[in-house]
This record gives sequence, structure tokens and C-alpha cells, in this order.
Amino acid sequence: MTSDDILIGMAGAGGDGVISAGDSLITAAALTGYHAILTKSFGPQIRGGESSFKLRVAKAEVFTVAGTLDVAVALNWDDFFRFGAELPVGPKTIVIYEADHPVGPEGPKFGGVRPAAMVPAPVAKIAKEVAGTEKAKNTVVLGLMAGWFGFIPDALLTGIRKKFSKKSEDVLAQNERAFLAGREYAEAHPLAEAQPLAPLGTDASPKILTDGNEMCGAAAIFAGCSFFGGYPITPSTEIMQYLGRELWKYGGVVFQAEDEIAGVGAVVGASFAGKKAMTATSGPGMSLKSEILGLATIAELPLVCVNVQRGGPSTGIPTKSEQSDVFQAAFSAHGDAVRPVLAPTTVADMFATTVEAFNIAEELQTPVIILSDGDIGQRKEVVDLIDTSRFTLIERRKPTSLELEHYQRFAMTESGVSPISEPGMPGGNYLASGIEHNEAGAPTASGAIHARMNEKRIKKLSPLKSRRDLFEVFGDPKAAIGVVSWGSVSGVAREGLRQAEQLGVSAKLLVPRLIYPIAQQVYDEFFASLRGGFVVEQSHQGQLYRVLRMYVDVPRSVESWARSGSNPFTPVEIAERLRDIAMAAQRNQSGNHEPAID
Amino acid sequence: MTSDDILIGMAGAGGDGVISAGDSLITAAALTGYHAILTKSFGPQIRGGESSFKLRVAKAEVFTVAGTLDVAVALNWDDFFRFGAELPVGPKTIVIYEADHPVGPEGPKFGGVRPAAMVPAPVAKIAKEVAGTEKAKNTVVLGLMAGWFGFIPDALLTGIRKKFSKKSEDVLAQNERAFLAGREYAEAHPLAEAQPLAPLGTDASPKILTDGNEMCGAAAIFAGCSFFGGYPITPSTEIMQYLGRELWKYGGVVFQAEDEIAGVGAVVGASFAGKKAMTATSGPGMSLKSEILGLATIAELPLVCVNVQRGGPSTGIPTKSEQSDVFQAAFSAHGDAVRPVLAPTTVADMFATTVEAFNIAEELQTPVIILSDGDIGQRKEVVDLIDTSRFTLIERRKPTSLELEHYQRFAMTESGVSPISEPGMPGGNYLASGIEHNEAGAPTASGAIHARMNEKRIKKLSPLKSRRDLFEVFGDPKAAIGVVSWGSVSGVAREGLRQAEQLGVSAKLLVPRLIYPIAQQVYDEFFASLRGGFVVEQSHQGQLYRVLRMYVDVPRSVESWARSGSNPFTPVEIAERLRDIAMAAQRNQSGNHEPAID
Amino acid sequence: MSTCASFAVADFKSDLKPIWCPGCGDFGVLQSIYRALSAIGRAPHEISFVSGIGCSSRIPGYTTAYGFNSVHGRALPIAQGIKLAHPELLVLAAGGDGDGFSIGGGHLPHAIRRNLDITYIVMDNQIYGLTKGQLSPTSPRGLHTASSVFGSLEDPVNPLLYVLGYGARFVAQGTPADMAGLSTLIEAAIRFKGFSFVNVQSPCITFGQPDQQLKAHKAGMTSLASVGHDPTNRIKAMDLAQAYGSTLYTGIFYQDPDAGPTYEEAVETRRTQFSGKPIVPRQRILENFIPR
Amino acid sequence: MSTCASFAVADFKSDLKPIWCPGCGDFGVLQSIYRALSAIGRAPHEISFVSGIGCSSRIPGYTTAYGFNSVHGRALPIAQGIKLAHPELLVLAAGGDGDGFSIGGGHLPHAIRRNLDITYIVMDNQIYGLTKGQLSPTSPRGLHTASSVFGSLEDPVNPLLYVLGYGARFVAQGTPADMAGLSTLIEAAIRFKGFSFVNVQSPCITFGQPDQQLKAHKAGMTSLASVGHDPTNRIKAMDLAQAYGSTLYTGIFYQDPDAGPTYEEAVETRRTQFSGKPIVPRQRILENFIPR
Ligand SMILES: Cc1ncc(C[n+]2csc(CCOP(=O)(O)OP(=O)(O)O)c2C)c(N)n1
Ligand SMILES: Cc1ncc(C[n+]2csc(CCOP(=O)(O)OP(=O)(O)O)c2C)c(N)n1
Ligand code: SF4
Ligand code: SF4
Ligand SMILES: [Mg+2]
Ligand SMILES: [Mg+2]
Repeated sequence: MTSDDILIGMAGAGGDGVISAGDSLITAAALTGYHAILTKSFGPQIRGGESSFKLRVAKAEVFTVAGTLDVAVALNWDDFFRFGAELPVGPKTIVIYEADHPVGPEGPKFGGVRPAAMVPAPVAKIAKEVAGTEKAKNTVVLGLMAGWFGFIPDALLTGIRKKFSKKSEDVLAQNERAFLAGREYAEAHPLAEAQPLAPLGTDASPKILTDGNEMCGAAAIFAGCSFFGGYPITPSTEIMQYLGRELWKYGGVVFQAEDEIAGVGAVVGASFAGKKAMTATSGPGMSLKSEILGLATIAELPLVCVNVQRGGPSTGIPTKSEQSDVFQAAFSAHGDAVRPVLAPTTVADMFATTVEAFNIAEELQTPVIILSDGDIGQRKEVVDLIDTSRFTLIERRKPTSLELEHYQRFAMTESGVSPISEPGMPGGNYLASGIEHNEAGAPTASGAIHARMNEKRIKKLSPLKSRRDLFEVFGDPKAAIGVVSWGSVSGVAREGLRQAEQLGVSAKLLVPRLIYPIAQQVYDEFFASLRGGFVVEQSHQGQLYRVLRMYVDVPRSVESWARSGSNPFTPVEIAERLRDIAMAAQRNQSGNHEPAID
Repeated sequence: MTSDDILIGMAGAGGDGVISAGDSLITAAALTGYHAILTKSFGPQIRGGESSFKLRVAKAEVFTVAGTLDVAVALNWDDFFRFGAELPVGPKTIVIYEADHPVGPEGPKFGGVRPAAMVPAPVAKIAKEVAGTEKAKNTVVLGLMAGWFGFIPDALLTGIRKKFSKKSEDVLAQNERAFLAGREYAEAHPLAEAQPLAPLGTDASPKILTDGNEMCGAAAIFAGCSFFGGYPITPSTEIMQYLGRELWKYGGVVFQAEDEIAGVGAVVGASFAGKKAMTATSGPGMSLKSEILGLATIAELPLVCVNVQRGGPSTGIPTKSEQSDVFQAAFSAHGDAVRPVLAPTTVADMFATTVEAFNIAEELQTPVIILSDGDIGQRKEVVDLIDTSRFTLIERRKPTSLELEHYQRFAMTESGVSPISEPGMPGGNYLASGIEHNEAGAPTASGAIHARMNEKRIKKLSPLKSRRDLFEVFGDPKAAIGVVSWGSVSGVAREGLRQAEQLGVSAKLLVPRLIYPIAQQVYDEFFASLRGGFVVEQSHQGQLYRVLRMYVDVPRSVESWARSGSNPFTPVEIAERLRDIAMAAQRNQSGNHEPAID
Repeated sequence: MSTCASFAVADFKSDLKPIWCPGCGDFGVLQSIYRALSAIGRAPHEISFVSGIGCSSRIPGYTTAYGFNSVHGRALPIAQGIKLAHPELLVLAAGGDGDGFSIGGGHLPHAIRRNLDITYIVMDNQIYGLTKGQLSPTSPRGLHTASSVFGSLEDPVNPLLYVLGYGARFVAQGTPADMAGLSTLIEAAIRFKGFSFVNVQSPCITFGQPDQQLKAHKAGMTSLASVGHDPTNRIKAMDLAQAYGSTLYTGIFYQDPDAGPTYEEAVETRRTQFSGKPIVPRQRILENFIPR
Repeated sequence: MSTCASFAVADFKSDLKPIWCPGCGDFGVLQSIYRALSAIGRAPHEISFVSGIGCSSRIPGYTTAYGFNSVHGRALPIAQGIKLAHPELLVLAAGGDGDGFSIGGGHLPHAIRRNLDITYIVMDNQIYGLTKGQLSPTSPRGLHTASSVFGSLEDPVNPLLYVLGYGARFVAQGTPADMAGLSTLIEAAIRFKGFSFVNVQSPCITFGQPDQQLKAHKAGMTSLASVGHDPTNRIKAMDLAQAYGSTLYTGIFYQDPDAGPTYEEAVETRRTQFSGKPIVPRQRILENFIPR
């Protein structure tokens, strides 16, 4: 039997080359045309500590590596178990382990489960024998994967050749030998339990290999961003680093500022000067940027601010994904400052979301926050090449020469959006400021003007609430059971929905890309058919659920299912909860469901 | 006929001594034992621009100067009208104006209304005649007030004597003459329309003259605060300035930092070192403090942070009060960081609220935000002397010597509050940090610990939600019509409720001092009897209303009545809206009321 | 992009009437800026003038330039963003001593080491004017203010010495008591290619010290030229800068004779590095991610 | 409040195992701090050790002092709050070059001019370690890092020169390549009454420049004593500080021979000003508001 979908987890000590093996595997998947997701995890050390990866390779699009492993590879047990729940072994898992670290008759304790098979493999021995060095252990593992799981041997071999082509002939040859030896070992020791990866048809669409942070940077360039100002912070730094390699080539500037305040300050300056501009950070940086984001709101200056969320509060858990900055994204500014908040749903969607963010920022002259998360930002994915011809780019509304005759920067208009000039444009001269101002930009303390200006700044965002294209509904639109989910967790929910459907449960899923302002109607419609469901998200408080309640009459039967970061949801859990709700609803038409988990 | 309650407004040019007249009047009221409120308003200039005051003097407690003037004094029309709606003249207003600035037969246009009387008074002429200088104009006006409105002549005269006692004999004599001449002029030109201030009985309780910012500072000292760190910003600066004069005397330190971040940083340091500590600021400063406030939450360090709200967003309108920082107060931190937010209801209540804030901070080891507003912070009031013996002060829970044996700073306890040590205490040594940590304080990335710690930090605040003493209900607790109001606006609502009752409307008012977390039960109970009502507040979005909805099923018939700052509500408006709702409810039992204003 | 037309002082004057106190030093600074700009000859729309918050920070609004009265302490980050986004603009930044040396003090060394062609004018009145008279970072030790009724406990900062230490290539000081001199300094600062800093002793008549007003300046100011200072000598400049707070030196403390490349020039060089190289057009940028 | 018992290096060592990369310079700094503290002889619970965020900022957790690993750039404000609240404590602050000179750079001049008795140790590795190798404010111009793949376009800051310009009364530099020297410096800094600053060239073995590692330090460092430097000469110290980035001088650049009063002493004086004066007890503070 073959498999369309394999989830592999591997762990080892620093220097075991675990990460490099993961990279090789996903590159091979990409070269061949499979879909894939790779996540990496490290001990607290900056360098030299234990490391692990999880890799999922599949024929169809997949959205998460959460869930029980199909294949677990332990180069040593101590390091493997350091990752605990991150590498879950279940009754269907094939565990391959370094034969140098044997297990007793009982086997290691995987929280009480017995894996499908425990397979010792003399990885170090083979490496030393054929390559003369234990450094080749990871390459031996690649060979084992190729042999046992049909794991794209040709692409792997090509990859190894490319990777070591700049090293000495010797090293290249050693690694080729290690790979082939691993494969031969596997072939010589067939594994009854293994379900090799099914070969792809010929219709595999072209793929790209990337991550959410890179997609953000690439989308910024695509959208015409020419200025990036920022300050390093995990897990957003790669956006600045990507742009630092690429944006220059497109005539832009990347400015590493002295802190996050200066970073977004420079972005506001660049925007005032007429350019599309972006900054990126994570929670602590968002906190520091609050004041200048408020300035951008009242000065009606477009900009995009990316928050790649990590575990909070404060420094929190920088390396773990969380979705706990919704409140902050929507509400950190003082005063009545409303700003759009978008969230990508997948790595690939980060491209579209970023383009959308620029469009909204420029069209509505507002800062736009992108709430990405560490998971989307940093996990590597193989996804279909995105057709960029489907995107329209929006440029800001410059004043006409007629409008420049008696130019009023903050003129009241039907839409609330005023024509915006920029330095260098004769006749467009005006005073931008954080002080409340009249239509001409002159400071004022008038209550009447203040009320009108607040109204203008908020009203201009209303069209967003009708942007149904910023929402996706999956499953049966008439289903009585529904889920709302967003960001990286929405991928888990999509798979959960799929699994629930396989269990015979009819349900639906709403995934918003527009997080704020709340599109009340969209939710009302989604909730209308529901007799049960939940809003599932990775935060302790269930922040999106709470923000929904501010504007939407969320039915009582739709509950919050919230969980702090560093505790991933799995598709199975979601499917099971959907099934439970379905069963409870059957038993009790009134649908008053007591949640199994909360 | 006499009056129990007089509202006076006066305006003039810079140098006319308008502000000084207002100060003299309220001091006289205080010395005599009346209740009084004084607000001041200035043109945009730092100095030398037009200025005005509104003063209300009454026998009973009063809460606002909003509403139509009983007496308007215009030293010149240009400056008077510069204050526009801030000095509203109505059909019952007696307008006294400088005879040097005569009005035509039509009189000036007060938005179409005809005042009860237009009374020219030769103020400048009298001043020059009796004092030899126009500088005495304001003293002449005091005399007029004394003569026409029975305005506490003795106290005023004493006040004048005190005020000028340090100046030359001449100046004192001039001003005495000016006062007496004004009074004589008034007596010689009786004013039929005037209803003089009714004399007080002998039962006037002892009074203090103060403002909200001073009450905050005084309460901090009372509560045992020994460290203040801050940075000047309107309208909160006076808290730092008051403490700068007083806290030293009580052994404390006032630290003017280089910015708001350093200000709250030093406060966190002082708190870590075991002291009760406070910072104060307004919107822009709050934005800057977000990051360190989040640190205080995760490090579980007590501190009090006062936000004297002003018009936002950004620099906004610094001199005008607003209530638009609720979202920020509750939600500016990244991550799942919940912190208590309190709001004072009156100037006097700022004392109690600040003491409460220290108690909550110390007991629950959390930052507490006080959402004051420009109105409460800066208006002067004569209020009853507060009996401080009714306050209990809470000190933080230090570890016992037993607990110090295996000290765990973040030990899991029933309440979620752990014993807290401080430098200098042997055996209590620990690592405070913004990183997620285990019970001992060691950094961790564990999802299990993170979830437990989030739970602990949020659970420990739960008792607040049962603190009914942080809520006041006025009016008939069974009424079918109700209002929720907070901060300075709650005073307007109290008077509105009183007026509505006079109109025969039965209604009730809920005033929360605990703004966040939301005490769901308290609201549920309040809403239970309602068939109509509103949440009235001074922000464009109606922020408290929205935050309520997050946790409470606010009945549909309870609407948000929100208005941007610099546009005060008046008691009359509130009373009328209550009456309208009552009438609509009578007409239509279902109570689907269309609001008159929104 | 520079224009040929010439511009009079009036061309730089906006319709907003200054709301400074009568007698505030900032009036003279504003006049000097008008004069310097008219001498420079760039059109108002080619000028961008950024400030923070404070009495002094109101200044851009009184000019016809593209003004930005931003938030407290952030004039320099914003000005740098503008200059990098649009290098042909003439970019001015201005603000108070609190704005520049207290809340914004962390941005100054970095602006200087980057060396963008921006002129930064601080109206140093040793007080917080807008918030009505609190201690500023340049207030002398012991000063009694609204926030230090018993006297300040700290030494003041020395802005001249600091910026010289930061490696600033153009450092000058002036006073509106000598408006001709001040406008010449500002003009020189603007003409200097690179970051230029002008500290203006601009008295606050309302909250400032009585002995620091224009009259006292007129009596006490000493031109650096008159003491024979060579403005290419940084160490000597630092030595003279020590007198900050006692002697009011006016003129150019330091001017780098061979100002290096500015940051925006380095940026331009960086960009040209790629011109001619085969670069995937931005519409096809995703092709860069196809594994090969 | 100082204790009589004596404390060994081991008494300052906590249970947390450092997670620095093997070979990181910070190990040596930690050792030197242990040694200096044991020489000082204050009990761990009388010491408060504050840092920001960074690899280096993890250091308080490895000691038994009351530690505070705060947020990026804010060690000094927090340290000042601690010291003012509790002046008898021995207060140390520490962190990286990014923490201290970039995001936290605005706090340094003010901490110095206030002159609290705090010792501030910067582990200067010319790189952002924790975030994996971006440009730091002390990175040399042209440096290629993860965030400057084509080379940095900015001059670095010169921390030694800056703090001398800020008027710091104790300024030293050391390297863990000379651990004996470094612990002596840290001890002297702690003993100095007033704000003391120790810049430690603490190599990042993972992301730092290969020619800035301990071995190179050992070979190239020059003790200030060996060049006959008189640490009471601030101007000479500034001159030598110019060599930052080229010559690695170790030792004391400047130590004020007659350190003035510290801020906390001034605070104490201020307080005693009121002792004996009739002050309404705090329980009756509201009586101050009764008009008379
Ligand atoms: C973040 C923030 N903090 C504080 C303030 C209040 N504030 C406005 S101007 C100012 C200082 C003014 O002093 P300075 O910069 O010297 O300018 P000046 O008014 O003296 O010209 C302060 C503290 C603010 N607007 N924003
Ligand atoms: C507000 C904020 N911005 C950014 C970061 C991310 N960050 C953590 S440490 C660091 C810099 C580390 O460099 P340095 O201070 O030199 O310390 P090192 O790691 O080199 O010892 C950065 C940018 C953060 N934690 N908080
Ligand atoms: S307060 Fe001072 S600085 Fe402000 S306008 Fe008046 S004189 Fe000028
Ligand atoms: S990354 Fe550099 S600074 Fe950080 S622990 Fe490793 S060697 Fe030290
Ligand atoms: Mg100033
Ligand atoms: Mg560093």
C-alpha cells in the first residue's frame, strides 16, 4: 500500500545535521512537485543544542504538521524526548532509531502508546563505514527514507550533489555513498509496516518553496513597496532580511533603525513622502510602535505593519507561535483610532494578504496591520506557484490639478478619503500632524470638527465590511455546525473539517482574512444556520471570539475554544469536537452543548 | 426668589484676570461651605490669549458645569464668542457685559436665543475710577456678583485681602475699593431677573478645595506610595507636580524621567524593590508605556498607572477631556495580558479610586490602570472633606520564613497570588523576567507551563468581578429604563437622572468604577429589569459599550450613546432622552426605541 | 529638481498665525529660517519640514513647506524616512530641547552616524514650554521649575558636546538675539552636504530663566570667530562646547572640511550596484522561489 | 546593611545552566562578575542585577542575586528605580551592545548625568547575538551580516567616547580574554561611588567577526596602564577612546578622583530637608486641602 500523505519527525543532537536533513527532504519534495510543510524546533541554546523537524509531504495541499507522526526518527533518545509533545508518537507510528542507542524489551515510553514498529538502524555505523565520518549520519537517514518510504530518491540525490558541489570532491563522494548505503540498507531490510509515498501523476503544477516571512517580503516588492524600516525580532526578522537581500534590487531602501519606534517613524516619513512603505515586528515591537501607528491614523498616512505573533505577554515565548495579539492589533492606540487588521491563512496566502494590505492602506490612507504568526512566518512550505496576474494594485488617490487650486488635504468627501499630495508636488503643500485638524490641516480644538474628523476617519473604512472576498467558507454552507478559525490555526481547522466530513459530520468553516473591523453581516449570515460550533484560536482568552462579540450577536451555542500558544491544536481534535457537537445536537435539539475541552 | 444652584460663565482677553476671578469665587464658595465646580478654558496660545471659566456653586453636591449658564459675563464680545458652545447662553441666562462694548438693538446672536436679560455694566470705567487701573476689572466683577447674586460678599472680601496682602498697601486698597464699588453699583442697579444664591444653613460640613490630579497624588501618599516616575504631559502633569511638592516630605522620591518608557521602567524597578509605586500620563504616554506595562503583568509586579484621558487619537486635543482610551487601557499589551482598569467618578472619588488601585495592585500583584479624564483631573471642586479612616490599606503578600525555605516566586496557589519577596530579603532571591517562566522563575518554552501561567495570571483577577462596592446604582433599582455611565460623564448622568425623575421618569443609573475586567453579573442584574436605556460616554465609538458586549449579553434595547470629546453631554439631554425612551416604551411595550441622537 | 525662480521671505510664510507667547525666542528662529530658505532658493513644495511636539515644534506649520508636526521626540526618524524616500527634497527637522535631547535623545546619535543630508534645528530654551514649565534636560542643576520646586538634582546634558562626540560633521549654535547671524548659520547648515545640527538658544519668555532672555543674549554672546576658533578642529570645538550653559558661543563649532558620502548617496551607490544585473521583474518575483 | 560573612564564587552561581554557545565571551564575563562580587563581599540577596534582552542579558539568571531579565533596552531605567527605592542595595545593570546603545541608547546619557551608584556592564560583541546575527550599532561600517548582506552603510557608535562625553565618572574597558583584569575592573567599578560603565569586548563566537575572538583579543589588547594613561584625565581618555574599533585598550579610561554626590545622596539630602518640619501625617493629608 502507498500513502498520499506522510508526516515525518526527526530529532538529534546539535551537529547531527537534523535540520539539514529536513531541508534536503523538503527541497526534494518541491523539486518533484509534492506539497510539503516543514517546521523546525530547537532547544533554548542559540547554537549547538538539540534540534528537530517535522515534515509533511503530500500529493494534495496540506495545512499543518500538527498530529501524530507517521515516521519518527530518533538519532538519540534524550534529544528526541526533549521535544516531548512536539513529536507525538502514536499507535501507527514507525519509529526508526539509531541502533547505537538500543531500547530495552519494553521499549521507550511514548506516553503509554505502542508504536506500529520499532526499527533500529545502524546509522552511525553506516556513516562511518562508507563516509568515514559520523557527520554523514543525516545523509544516511535520507537514504533510509528513500528506501523505506519511496521518498523521492532522484531528487534527493540531485539535491545532495548540488549541496556539496562547492565542497571538495571527497565530501561529495562521501555523501553520495552515505545516501546510497542508507538506501541499500533499507532495501535489504524491508519494513512491512511502511506505506511508501505514492508517486505523483504528471499533472503536478509548478511549485515554489518558501515561508510566510519571505512571501510577505516578496509581496511587498510586488505591490510596489519601496521602503522598509524595521528592527530585528523573532519571528519576524526574516522579513527584513529577505528585503535586505532583495528590495535594493528593485530600487527600494531597507532601513534597520535603532529601535521599533524609529523603524515605524521612518516608514511614516517615507509614506508622507509618497512611497509605499512597510515595517515588520512581533509583540514587543508592536507595543513600542503604538504611538506612531496612532499618528499614522490621524495623519491618514498609508503604511503596512506586520506583526508575526509569538507567545506573549512581554518577551513571552519568542520561538512559539500564538494568536494573542488580536486585542492589541485592533485596540492599542489611544483615542478613537480604528485601523484594518488582516491575517493570512497559509504561507501562500501571506502573499495575497500582504498585497491586499498595501491596497487597503493606499486606497483608504490608513495603517494596516497584518497579524501573521510564528507558524506561518517561519514554516517552510511547498506551494503552488501563485499567478500574480490576478492581483490589481491600488495607488493612492493624488489630487487633481483642480483640487490643487484650493487644496485641502483632509477635505470631506463622500467616501471619507481625501486626495493626498506629497512633498515635491507644487500646490499640495500642507501640514501633516497628530493634532486634531480641520480640512486644511490647521490645528483645532473644536468639538464639532473633532467629531466630523473622527467620523471621516472611521467611515472611510466601512467598505471593508462588505469585502466578502476577505472571507472564505468551507464545507456545507447550510450546515448546522460551524467553526470560525483564523491565521495558521485555520489550516488545522480546514483539515479538521475534512476529517469530520469523513466521520460523516456535516459542518462548515469560516476563515476571515479581515480580522478588524468586524464584518458583522458576514458573521450573521454564517451563524444564521448554526445550532452549535466554536471559534477556535491559539490564545488563552480567545481574543477573536471576544472581538466578534463586540459587534456581532454570536449565538450562545457558538463557543470560544481557546488555548495558549506552544500547545498546538490538531485536526483530529477539531474533527472530534465537531462530531461531539453533532451528536449532542442530535440528542438535544436545543443544542445546549457542554464543551468537552475548554 | 433665591437659588440653590448658580452657574456662571465669564470670558475676557488675556490680562483681564478672568481666571483669577474664577479662582477667587470658588475659594469664597469653599470658605463658606458651598459645593462648587470650576473649569477653565483657554485659547490655543500658551500665554496672553483669551480665557474663560465656568463656575457652579450650589448648596448640594453637583457634578458638572455642563448646561446653560445662569449668568454670563462678557468682558468683550470677541473673546466671549471665541468659546462658542463652551459658554451656552439660553433663555434664562442673565448676560452681563462690559458697557464699553455696547450691543445694537438686536443684541448679539446667541444662536437664536434671547437671554433673560442683557445687562451692560461699566466695569472698566468703575475700575479706572476707583482703582486707577483697568487691572482691577476682575475685582469689580466680583463686586457685581456679590451685589446681584448675593455671592458670599464676606468671603470674597476676605479672599481679596489675603490675595493682595503680599502686594503693596496701595494695590490692596485699590482692590478693596474696586470690589466695594462693584457691589455698590449692583445694589444701585437692582436686577429683577437675578435669583441670588440662597444662604447656607449652619450644617455645612467641612469642605476641601481641590482637583482630581491633586486627589490622585494625595491618595498615593495616603496609600503609602513612595516612588513616582513620570514625564510631563497635559492633562496629567499636575499629578507629578503635586507629588514633586509633597512626596519628598513623606520620604518618597519623585523621578522625572527622560521619557514615559523610562518613567514606568523606574516604577517597575521600584516595585521590584518592594515599594508601592506609581506613574501618570495621558494617551501618547500610555502608548509608549505599553511594553513595560506588559512586563509588569508577566513579572507580576504591582504598580499604578494613571491615564488622565484627553482627546485622541495621537496628539489629538490635549486640552479637552475624552473617554476614548478604554480599548487601550484594557488591550494595549500584546499577549494574553489582563490588567484591572479603574475609573474615578468625581474629583473626590479620585481619592478613593487611587487608594483602591494601590490596594488591588498590591494584593493581586498586577499593574492597575486608572482611567481618569481631563475633566476630573483638572477641574477644581469644593467637596466634603473625606474621612480617610474608612479606608483599609493592603500590603503585598510577603513570603513567610517557611515559604522562603524553598522559595518559588511564582508558586501556584489557590488564589493565583504567590508570595513576593524583594531584594534585601535573604532566601527570597529570584529572577524576575518578561520571559515565560516556571514557578521558580526559570525561563521556559513549555506549552504546558505557559498555559498554567496564563491561567494563574488571569484567574487571580477574578475576585474583582464580585466587588460590588466598585459599582454604584442610583435611582430606582427596579426601573425599566437604565443608563450606564462612567468617569466624569457619570456626574452628568447623575444629574440627568435627577432631572428625569423630576420629569416623572423612573430610571436608574449604573456607574462602574471597575472598568475591566468586566463584572458580568453586575451588569446582568442591572440589565435584567430594563426595557430601554443606553450606555453614555465621551468617545466616538462608545468604547465601554463595546467592551461590555465582549462579556455581557447587553440587551438590544440598551444602546450606545457616544460622542467625541470636546462636545460635552448635558444633564438636560440625558433627562430628555430618558423621558423619550420612557414615552416610547409606554407606546410600544416591546421597547424598540429609535434614538433621537446618535 | 531645484527651481530657478527665486523666493522671497513671504513665500515661506503660511497663513497660520503663530500662537507663541509675545516675546518668545521662536519668532526670531522662524524669521531666520524664512531668510535662510529664501537665500537657498528652493521652492516651498520641495522642502519638507518635520518636528516633534512642543512650542518650538509648531514651527513647520508657520511655513509653506510640506510640514509634519509629528509626535514628541520623533522628528528625526520621520525626517530620515522622508529623505531616504525622496532624496531630492530639502529636509529640515526641528524641535525643542525636551523633544530632541530627552524623549528623542536616543535617535540623535544614529541620525548623526548615518549622516543623511538633513538640517536639525533645536530651539533650546532649557525648559518644557508647551507643558508649562517643567525641567528640561538642558535645565541647569538646581533649577526650580514646576516639576522641581525644590531644585533639580541632575546635571544638564550638553547637546553641543554630545553631537560632537557622535561625530556630527556640522555643529553650530545661534540665538535669535542675532537674527542675521542665525539665518547665516541656518543657511550654512542647509548648504552643508550631510547631517547638520544647529542649537539655537531660543528663550522662553514665559517659563524660562530671566537671565536667559534675548537681552542677556545680546549682551553676553561671543562669536566663535571672535575667539579665533578654527571650525575644522573637532577637539577644540569640544573644548569650547564645554562652556555650554556658561558662555553663549555663536557660530560654527565644527564643519567637516571634507564631508564624506551621505547615507542617501551610499544607498544610491548600493542601488546602482544592481542596475544592469539580470533581475526578475517584480511582477514575476515569485519565480525566485521555484526550487532548482 | 552590609554583611560580615564572606562569599565565595560559588555563592553567586545559580542553578540555571547557561545556554550560551560554547566559546561565547559571555562565559568569561560571568566568571569575572562572580569573582568581583566575591571580592566585594556583599551577600547575594543584597544585590540586584538587571538586564534587558539579548544573549548577554541572560546573565542575571546565572547569578544568585535578585535578578531582573527585563525587556529590550530598559535595564537602566529599571535599575535606577531599584536604586532609588532601595539605595542600600548593590545594583548592577548589564546587557548587549544593541540593548544598551541602540534601543536603549536614549537612557544612557540620563543615567549618567543623574549619577546613581550603579555599575553598568555592556557585553559588546558588535552583533545581535540572540536574534542570530544582525547589524549592531557597534558593527563596523561595511560589515556583512544577516541584515546587511551587502555591507553596512553606517559608521558605528563609539560607546567609550559617548559615555565620556556624557560626563561619566568611571569608564573602563575589558575583555574576557583577560579574566583577571576584567574582574578587577568590575570590582573597581562596583567600588566606585557613582555611575560606572564597563564596556566588555565579549566575542560572539557564532555570529561575530572571526578576527574579534578571544584569541585575537589576547594577542592585540593593550592595557591603558602600559601606555601610561592617567585615568584622571578625561580629555586624554577621550582621545584614547577614539581608537575604539581599532585598538583594544583595556583598563580604566577615566575615573573621577573626586566623585561628586550621587543622585541618591541628593535625594537623601532633599528628604532630610523636611525632617523636623511640621508635616501633616499622611493619614490626615487631606487637611492640606481645607481652604484657609
Ligand atoms: C509622548 C508624549 N509625551 C509627552 C508629551 C507632552 N509634551 C508635549 S511638548 C513637551 C515638552 C516640551 O518641551 P520642549 O521639547 O523643550 O519644547 P518647547 O515647548 O520648550 O519648545 C511635552 C513633555 C507629549 N505630547 N507626548
Ligand atoms: C522591543 C524588542 N525589540 C526587539 C527584540 C528582539 N531582540 C532581542 S535581543 C536583540 C538584540 C540582541 O543584541 P544585543 O543587545 O547586542 O545582545 P547580544 O545578544 O548580542 O548579547 C533583539 C533585537 C526584543 N526582544 N524586544
Ligand atoms: S511658553 Fe515659552 S517657548 Fe512656549 S511659546 Fe511661550 S515663550 Fe515660547
Ligand atoms: S550567539 Fe553569540 S552572543 Fe549569543 S550565546 Fe552564541 S556566541 Fe554568545
Ligand atoms: Mg524647551
Ligand atoms: Mg550584541
